[in-house]
Amino acid sequence: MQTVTVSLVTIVAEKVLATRLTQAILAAGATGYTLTEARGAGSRDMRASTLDGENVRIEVLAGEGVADALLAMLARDWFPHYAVVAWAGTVRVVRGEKYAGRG
Amino acid sequence: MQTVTVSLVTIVAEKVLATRLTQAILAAGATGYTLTEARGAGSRDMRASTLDGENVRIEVLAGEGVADALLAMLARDWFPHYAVVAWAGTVRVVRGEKYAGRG
Amino acid sequence: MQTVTVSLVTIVAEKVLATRLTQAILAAGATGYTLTEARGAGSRDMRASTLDGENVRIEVLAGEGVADALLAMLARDWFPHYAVVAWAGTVRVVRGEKYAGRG
Amino acid sequence: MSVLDLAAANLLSPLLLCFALGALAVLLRSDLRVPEPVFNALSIYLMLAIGLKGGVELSRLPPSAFVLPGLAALGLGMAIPLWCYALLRQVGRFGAADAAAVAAHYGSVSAVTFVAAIAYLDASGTPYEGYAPALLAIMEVPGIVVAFALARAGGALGGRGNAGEAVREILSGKSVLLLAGGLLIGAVVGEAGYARVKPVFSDLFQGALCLFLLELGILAAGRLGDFRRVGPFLAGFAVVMPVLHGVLGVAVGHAIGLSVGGMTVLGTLAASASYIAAPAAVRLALPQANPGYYLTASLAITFPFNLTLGLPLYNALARWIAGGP
Amino acid sequence: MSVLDLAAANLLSPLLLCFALGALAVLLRSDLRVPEPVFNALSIYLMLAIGLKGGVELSRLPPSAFVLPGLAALGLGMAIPLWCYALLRQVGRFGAADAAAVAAHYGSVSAVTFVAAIAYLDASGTPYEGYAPALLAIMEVPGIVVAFALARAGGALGGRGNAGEAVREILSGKSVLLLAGGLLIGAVVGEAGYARVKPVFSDLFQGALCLFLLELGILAAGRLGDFRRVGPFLAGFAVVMPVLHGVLGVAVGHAIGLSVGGMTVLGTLAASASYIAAPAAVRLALPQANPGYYLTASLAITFPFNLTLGLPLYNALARWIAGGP
Amino acid sequence: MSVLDLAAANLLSPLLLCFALGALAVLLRSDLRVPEPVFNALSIYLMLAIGLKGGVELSRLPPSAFVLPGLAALGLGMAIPLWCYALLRQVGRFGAADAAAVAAHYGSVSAVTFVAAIAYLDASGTPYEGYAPALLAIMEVPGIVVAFALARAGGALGGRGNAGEAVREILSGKSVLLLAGGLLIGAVVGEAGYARVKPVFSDLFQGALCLFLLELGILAAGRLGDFRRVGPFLAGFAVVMPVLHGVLGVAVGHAIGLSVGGMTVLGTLAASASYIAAPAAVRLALPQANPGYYLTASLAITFPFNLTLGLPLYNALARWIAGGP
Ligand SMILES: Nc1ncnc2c1ncn2[C@@H]1O[C@H](COP(=O)(O)O)[C@@H](O)[C@H]1O
Ligand SMILES: Nc1ncnc2c1ncn2[C@@H]1O[C@H](COP(=O)(O)O)[C@@H](O)[C@H]1O
Ligand SMILES: Nc1ncnc2c1ncn2[C@@H]1O[C@H](COP(=O)(O)O)[C@@H](O)[C@H]1O
Ligand code: NA
Ligand code: NA
Ligand code: NA
Repeated sequence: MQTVTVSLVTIVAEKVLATRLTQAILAAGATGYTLTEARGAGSRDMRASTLDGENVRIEVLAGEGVADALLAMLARDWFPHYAVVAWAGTVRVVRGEKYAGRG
Repeated sequence: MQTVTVSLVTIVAEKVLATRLTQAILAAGATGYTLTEARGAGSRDMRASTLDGENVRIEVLAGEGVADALLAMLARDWFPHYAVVAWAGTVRVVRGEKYAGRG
Repeated sequence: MQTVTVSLVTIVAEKVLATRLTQAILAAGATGYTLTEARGAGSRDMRASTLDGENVRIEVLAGEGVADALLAMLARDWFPHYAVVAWAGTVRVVRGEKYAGRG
Repeated sequence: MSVLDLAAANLLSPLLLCFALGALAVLLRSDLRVPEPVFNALSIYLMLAIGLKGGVELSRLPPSAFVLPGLAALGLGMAIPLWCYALLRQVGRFGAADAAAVAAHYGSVSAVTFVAAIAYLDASGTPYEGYAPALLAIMEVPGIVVAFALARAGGALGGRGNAGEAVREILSGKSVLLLAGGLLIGAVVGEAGYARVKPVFSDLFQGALCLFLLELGILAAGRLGDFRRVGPFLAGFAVVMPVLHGVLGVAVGHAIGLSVGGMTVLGTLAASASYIAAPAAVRLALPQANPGYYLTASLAITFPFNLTLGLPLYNALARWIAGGP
Repeated sequence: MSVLDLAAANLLSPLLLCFALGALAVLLRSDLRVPEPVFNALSIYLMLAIGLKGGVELSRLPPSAFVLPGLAALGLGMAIPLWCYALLRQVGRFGAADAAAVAAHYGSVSAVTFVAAIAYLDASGTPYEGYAPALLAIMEVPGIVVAFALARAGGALGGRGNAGEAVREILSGKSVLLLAGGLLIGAVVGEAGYARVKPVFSDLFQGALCLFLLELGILAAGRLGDFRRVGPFLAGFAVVMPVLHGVLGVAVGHAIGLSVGGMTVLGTLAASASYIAAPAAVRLALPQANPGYYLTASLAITFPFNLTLGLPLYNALARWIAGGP
Repeated sequence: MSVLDLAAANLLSPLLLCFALGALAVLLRSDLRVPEPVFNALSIYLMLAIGLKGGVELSRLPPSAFVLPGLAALGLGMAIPLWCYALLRQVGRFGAADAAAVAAHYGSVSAVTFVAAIAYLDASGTPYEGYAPALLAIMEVPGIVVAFALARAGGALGGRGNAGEAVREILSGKSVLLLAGGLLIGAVVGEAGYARVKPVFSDLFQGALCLFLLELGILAAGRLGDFRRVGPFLAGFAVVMPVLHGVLGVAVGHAIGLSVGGMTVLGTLAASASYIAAPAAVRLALPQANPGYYLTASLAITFPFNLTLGLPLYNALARWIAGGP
């Protein structure tokens, strides 16, 4: 199976941020995302989500450039104030052009 | 901790496909799968799921042979018509024989 | 983007174990976890969860030491009796100190 | 009351206004959504409630009373896809897969449109034949089967698509099962057994339907973005065909001797297009068909049209044909 | 009416038929499922409703009236696991963990079976003691504790299993809490306060139970595949023991002077096997026990048996022992 | 009855006791939770039900009757954040962001506290003005807007925070939409149309509210761990300000000629603090504000205070001011 290597960025954030965060993700050049409902515990645990479910977990397949841009955006705009956690890995996909994005 | 390396294939697909897709996954030689409900946005956004939730996200631990067979099956039978996205990575597990499968 | 490498351990287990398992994860030195509801099929399929949803899927970002400790704990205490599956991978995060934990 | 008066009264019912509120929510980009598990449970409740009530009525009738209407419903369900398919292919210039997909939707029926017709009749005190829910159950699947046969003839079945499996799935799907199961249970327990569950399955019906329609308004309005993709031909089709099918259903109902209420129900069933069972089956059997066509036509155009203008129209027609006021 | 007539009437109630419809859905490989959050909410509702209603009744009685029945229920709950365990080990040749696990289920009780008994009595106009829901609450946990003690004696506790924690969890688990809390609230607010919430907690009860039983039918039928694993001994156990416990419960009820309704309730409680609280506790405390045994026996065999044939049997017995028709 | 008698009767209502049961569940570390989708659906139901009922009442009044009360409600909502902010900054020594965040919560209103006031009045047979739900809708947003303006003046807006967007989101948020939509639908369909959905939207109201309060008790008690973080000043603020606002609301109500019931409602609205709309808006607009302050104060202190002691107090005051017993 011929595959190409792309980045997979996973972001966990307070549910109240979901709409804004997905907009920011697409604005940063990603071509799509997959979102699941989640809950969790962390080291800060400061949130306003009591009444609104808990976290969302968002995965983004993207080229390395867009992936780095995403991490940078998160570190600059979101980490300081919100309960947001993110990580990036490398995966193989069959049709890489789909995720090249605008980054 | 002694571990062995196996493949982890993740598939995101329209919810209406869930039953068929999991059957196809087991038929391709996987020994199991884990499914979570998800939603998302992508570049095609052509789906019939309006009334039936949105996506499912399926993870399959498998040997590299089965993993490649899965990706090939997806590329051949599913990508052309359905809103399906998939990626593969490499992970370590404690008891590898469990996932060797029939591939 | 300057990142550091940490381990990402993913555990899938019967839902009835959720509380206990997350306690054990924090006790093993992890600083947090993210949990999503899941369901699945596997090679054992022996569970008591009929009436209580199905599985949970727990992700833990941790240093390699804690990650190995987690896998060892699972292999010793949980794999023998429960429907538990786990894998570990390597990912990049922006602020690694958050996940160093006590391991 | 004139047709317009009736239409106005219908438009200003809580049911229709909840549907409109849902649509408005989408236009205002509100986050209002009825949570999916609750929406799902509501649809189970509605199907079971329709079935139970119909079953209780059914238990009072001799089986023979049901033969002719059953056959008429079956005939309508199987005939409608034929001309829909032909029209879409020949005049609309759609491919075989898309034409068959749309035909499947219009051959099948919409349970909520049916329920709105019942509520409409109840509100105006018009009686209808007790076996009406059975007609709904009968008309769910055959139109889809016929449309798949047309697709096969047109060479559009194959690949991953699997029409047989798809048909098996809707036959054992929850809506047919709950309707048929409810009918059976209702017929077996009769009036006395039904009395114990009436507070849930009868008294709550209209209110529950309001919440269901709220979410349907959201879903339908969410499809409005696809309006451009649909094109003028299909948009016209989605309004004109319901009217033609409604007229046909009322006429057939008259021919077999149904009451004004029964004619209205049969007209509504014929006019309605499925947007739950058919989309799932079509997605599996005809993956190459574009959901932007069939879902938008049935859910965003035909469904609201029937709900608002169609119902009073079919009812007025039925009263006119019966020689009433 | 003869026992057979009663059994037939019971079988043809909406409750039982909804259970059957759920089972049928599994056999037809339908996708019908009551969504988990709704099923969960239904179980909260049912427990709270049972508790509230019992509490209102309780508030009318002197506390002394409750002492003897409470002790009887406690005694039954604690005694039943003793012979179950012995029988399973000695005759059935089960290991200590499996025997204790099954014993825990039969020592505890099934709330839905209790509720079906109440519905059964209501339908036939048979009165029963108002504190019946308190008996249900009392019998939930002790049998499980005794079974864990037996497992410890048999050397089957240890490793990750933690019986103390497991018992703490069911004691503070939602079913005990809602039952006990409901009883208290009902007793405090009395008839007048209850009137304000009666449309929800009383009028909707039977209908809500129908939907709950629909899903229980699905879950029970889903266990039928494990039937082979269970083996003939355990399958027999799952039918014979409920009958013996039912007889014992009715007899104890008679000895302490309960009414026909009260005897029926106590017999049903003794005969019933837990399939919600006990499985979770057992899974945590006795991980090496096989859920294929205890869940299949209690959910797929004993539960439907009690619902269909057990109830009329225990009731007929109670009427016979009381010298009635 | 004296104020204490009234408070006692209020405390022992099913609503309050269900709230207490939820809180108890947390203290006992029980796993009891109303599943989120169901809780969500309950809140949709409650908002729509409040709106519908209010709309039906509204349809009976001349629009002019509503002008003065509407302006009074608007004025209260906009004024309250002013002194709250000043007090928190000057006396409480809070930063601009935290002060504005708390002020936003007390300027806005709590729908469930409103509903509890209505239930309280209904239980004691006290009539109130039919447009009360419209006052609730009016007071939801303005206080938040004023608080954001204060934050901007204090230099606390900026960065990712976006007050305009946050305000747009609550304006089109589901609670405003359902309230306003319900009012409109109720006014349009009137008594006759409402009758068809009354079994759901009126008869079930109190029972549904019980289940909602059960979960609110769980959520409020879950915040008790943050009690230390709140500090004595904010804890005092969360009890004293509601009383002052309650007195003010009752006085304003008297000044514009409201009935005893109307005064109680306006007092309760002024006294209540939002814990659904405001937290979401504040989290987005003022990310640097600490939820440990504003959520704990409004949800874990002010809400239970108003529910238990506040309501009877504002009602007694209203009766006293009106010269009643
Ligand atoms: N070490 C971790 N591993 C996995 N998820 C985490 C970890 N730490 C935090 N999270 C997730 O991020 C959310 C916010 O974390 P925090 O801001 O640390 O409270 C938590 O609710 C978790 O879902
Ligand atoms: N770049 C991406 N990253 C993560 N998930 C994606 C991406 N693109 C698509 N998806 C997922 O795949 C589904 C179908 O995508 P598509 O077929 O492109 O509409 C979407 O609903 C998403 O859940
Ligand atoms: N090969 C696999 N890939 C992904 N998930 C698996 C796999 N095998 C088992 N699982 C998950 O682990 C759970 C328990 O597996 P088992 O103990 O094998 O029945 C299943 O319900 C699945 O969610
Ligand atoms: Na049709
Ligand atoms: Na028992
Ligand atoms: Na206020």
